[in-house]
Amino acid sequence: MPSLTHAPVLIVVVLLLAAFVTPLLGKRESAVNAVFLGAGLSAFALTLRMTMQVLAQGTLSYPVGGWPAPYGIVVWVDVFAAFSSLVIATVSLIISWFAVCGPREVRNNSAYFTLILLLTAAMQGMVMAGDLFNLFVFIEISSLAAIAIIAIKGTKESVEASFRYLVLSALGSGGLLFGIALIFMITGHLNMDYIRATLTITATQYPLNLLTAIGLMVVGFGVKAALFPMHVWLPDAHSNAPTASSALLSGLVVKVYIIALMRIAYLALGLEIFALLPVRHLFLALSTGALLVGSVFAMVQDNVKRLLAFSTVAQVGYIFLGFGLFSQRAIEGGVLHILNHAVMKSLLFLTAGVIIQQTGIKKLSQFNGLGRRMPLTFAAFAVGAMSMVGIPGTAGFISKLYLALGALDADMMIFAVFILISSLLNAAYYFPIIISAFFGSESEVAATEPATSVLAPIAMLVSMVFFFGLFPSLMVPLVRQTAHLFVR
Amino acid sequence: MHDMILEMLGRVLIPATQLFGAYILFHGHLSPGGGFSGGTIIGASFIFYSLVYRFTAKKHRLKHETSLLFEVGGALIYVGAGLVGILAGRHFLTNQGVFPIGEPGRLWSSGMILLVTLGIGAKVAGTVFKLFQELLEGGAEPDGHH
Amino acid sequence: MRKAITVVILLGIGVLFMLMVAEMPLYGDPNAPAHQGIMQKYIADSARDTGAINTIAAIIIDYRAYDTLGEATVLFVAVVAVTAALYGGYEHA
Amino acid sequence: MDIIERLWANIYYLASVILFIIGFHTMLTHNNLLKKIMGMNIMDTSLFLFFVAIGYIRGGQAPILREGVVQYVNPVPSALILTGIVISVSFTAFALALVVLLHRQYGTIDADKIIALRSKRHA
Repeated sequence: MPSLTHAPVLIVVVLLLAAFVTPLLGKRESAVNAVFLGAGLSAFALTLRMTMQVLAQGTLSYPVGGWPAPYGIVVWVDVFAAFSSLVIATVSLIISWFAVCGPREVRNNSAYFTLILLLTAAMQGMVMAGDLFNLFVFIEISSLAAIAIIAIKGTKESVEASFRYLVLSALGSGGLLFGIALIFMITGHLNMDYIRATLTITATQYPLNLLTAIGLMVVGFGVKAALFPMHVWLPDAHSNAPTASSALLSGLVVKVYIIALMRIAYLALGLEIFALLPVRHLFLALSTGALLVGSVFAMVQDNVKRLLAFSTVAQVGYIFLGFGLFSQRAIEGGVLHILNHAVMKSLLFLTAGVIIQQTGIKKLSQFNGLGRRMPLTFAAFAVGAMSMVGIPGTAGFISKLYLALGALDADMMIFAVFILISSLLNAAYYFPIIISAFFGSESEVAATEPATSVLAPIAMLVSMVFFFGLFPSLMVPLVRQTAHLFVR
Repeated sequence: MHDMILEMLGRVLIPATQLFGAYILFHGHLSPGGGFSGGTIIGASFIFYSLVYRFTAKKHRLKHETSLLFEVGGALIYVGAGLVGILAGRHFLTNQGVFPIGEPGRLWSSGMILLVTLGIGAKVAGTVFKLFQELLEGGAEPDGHH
Repeated sequence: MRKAITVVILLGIGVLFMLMVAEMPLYGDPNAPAHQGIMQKYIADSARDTGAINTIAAIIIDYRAYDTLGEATVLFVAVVAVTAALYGGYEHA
Repeated sequence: MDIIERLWANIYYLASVILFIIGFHTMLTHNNLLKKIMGMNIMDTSLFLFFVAIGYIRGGQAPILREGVVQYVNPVPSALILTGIVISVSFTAFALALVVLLHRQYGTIDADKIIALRSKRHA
């Protein structure tokens, strides 16, 4: 079938087409929902098929426009891209489902869904890009759409948070574009493969240019991925967005930039240059800071969504830690954490959104007793929290285990200790919530469970948390081959 | 409010601007210019039109649907041109061998490039005008318009 | 105090950038690496490959047309985002 | 002095780098939201200048193919810049829309005052 070989662009194009058509449908809500979910489903099916193909045949490269590598744009789908693309398609589909069925927080769903479709398309394009400038274009689409799905809520706080996000994001984009310009200047190529080949010749001639380019890119991506200490925009932005946006932003958007940065590292720069520079040690230092600072700040929050947002800062640290440790198992842990954190953080944000919607309570200090009123919702929240802490049997345990083992492999015991400390801190702020919700004094708030259709996507995420916790072997081939891209 | 001078100027300048924009659009593959510049010029003529009539006369007002149609139409032309490549058994956004390329240097040449330039032109004209309109009307307190 | 720190940081970046500029390939040099890569083929073949004598048009809408699709999408995002932010959607239209 | 000579030869690169720093500074330190947006635009413009300067070749002509031209400038950076400009326009438009909204909600476009208003509401 011809369409299957075209999957790398068709995934993006299907989502884009749906986004272009949605505004035309106007107020016909059922049509908008159908197009929205239909596009998500078809993208998911295409991604699944493409991942199988990548596992069977190895890397796919798709020359857009039929122009071969250095002249045209090549979409480069290796195992890492296939894995990321699958994570994005799966998690965004479930969040889209929630956005359709869940409580309505946005005045106009048609524009909201258009933006979500555009965001998903951009993320898919980003993780598969094989061309530096193409990557930049998708980064910009996703940045703009990510800011827009915060501002769409229209409250004072969300508009202010999104403006701050926009300013920092534009700074990051500036750095990125500057970095790309410098790399083009010293190589004359935009295709990542050719950049790597040319850099082996020209890097010694222009060392300072290359160094600055890498520094600018790390800062640019660091701002967008909320790497400590460039995370200042994240708590406000993620906690003031509509529920589905928070889940998308914390679950996927932040990680996509890490994926893009790592793809640049091994595709465009080459691991030799990456190993020569102290980038790894920078990652180690910053991610440790993120682990501790994110967790400590999360402890003192009273607003449930802000707590979850600070926890995201810490979890981004875990992923960077995996790439900083740079041993086989550490990278496997970091890559697995991209999936696991996407699932559990979306779960937590969606349940938190449902709780806020049903009770009107945002403050953790008023949660006591609510668990007995809404047992299903709080049970789902508890599952997400346990996975965050890393209780065996949940998804979070697996990635933390791999990270800790990877730290031992890399002869850096100290980071295993940091992971343990951070997990204990996680326990210290998640467990009191659950305990007070279920066993606290009786609440006076009249709260009821939401409709079953709202709980269905949440149940899906709960089952995924357990599924990836109990059968981690399912993702092993993808993750192991991804780690082999870095460690040979 | 009605401004005689503006209106007379507009009568001359608006068609001239649009003609110039169309020229830039159609010669995108032959001379400096193309979809983005031509589209912006045409969009500017719409903006001038709005300024001349100052949003007073409702019948003179360009509707939001119109600019939206321009937008979406342009984008769909682009994606459609890309899909033609796949349907023809080649790659997404293939020009050579799918569209008639013609003789370089002639107006009707370069296949997909001309088509897509026109699509982009429509899209950009729609975007420029719509952004202007939204920012202008959004600045005022919502007056329950339409 | 804050001002002083900002000035110091900016001066540091400035000095780094200045050293970098001094290291760059010379402006206008035909042998600079930027002109050795993909450029030659575009100049030589674009008329034959795409039928457009404007090489830039050939690059943006043929060789690198996927980028330009993304570019058109950015504009679309901007319009949807502005409309959504100011009115919460298209409903007023 | 070799370094001075090289800087003089690369004066366009130097100018764009200086503009970049000016934009960066404006964006981070100014309180007026509109000035922040201006800073963003200065920064982007400096990058456009940088890209176009990369593409220049001594004695080169605009890359419109025609008879009797020996040397064309590099068309690739110019093509990339077009994308950059469009992205910058989109960001600016959206940022302006947010400023309009902020002004409607807080009645000011000064970042410090907005923060003060916000914390007063919380207290």
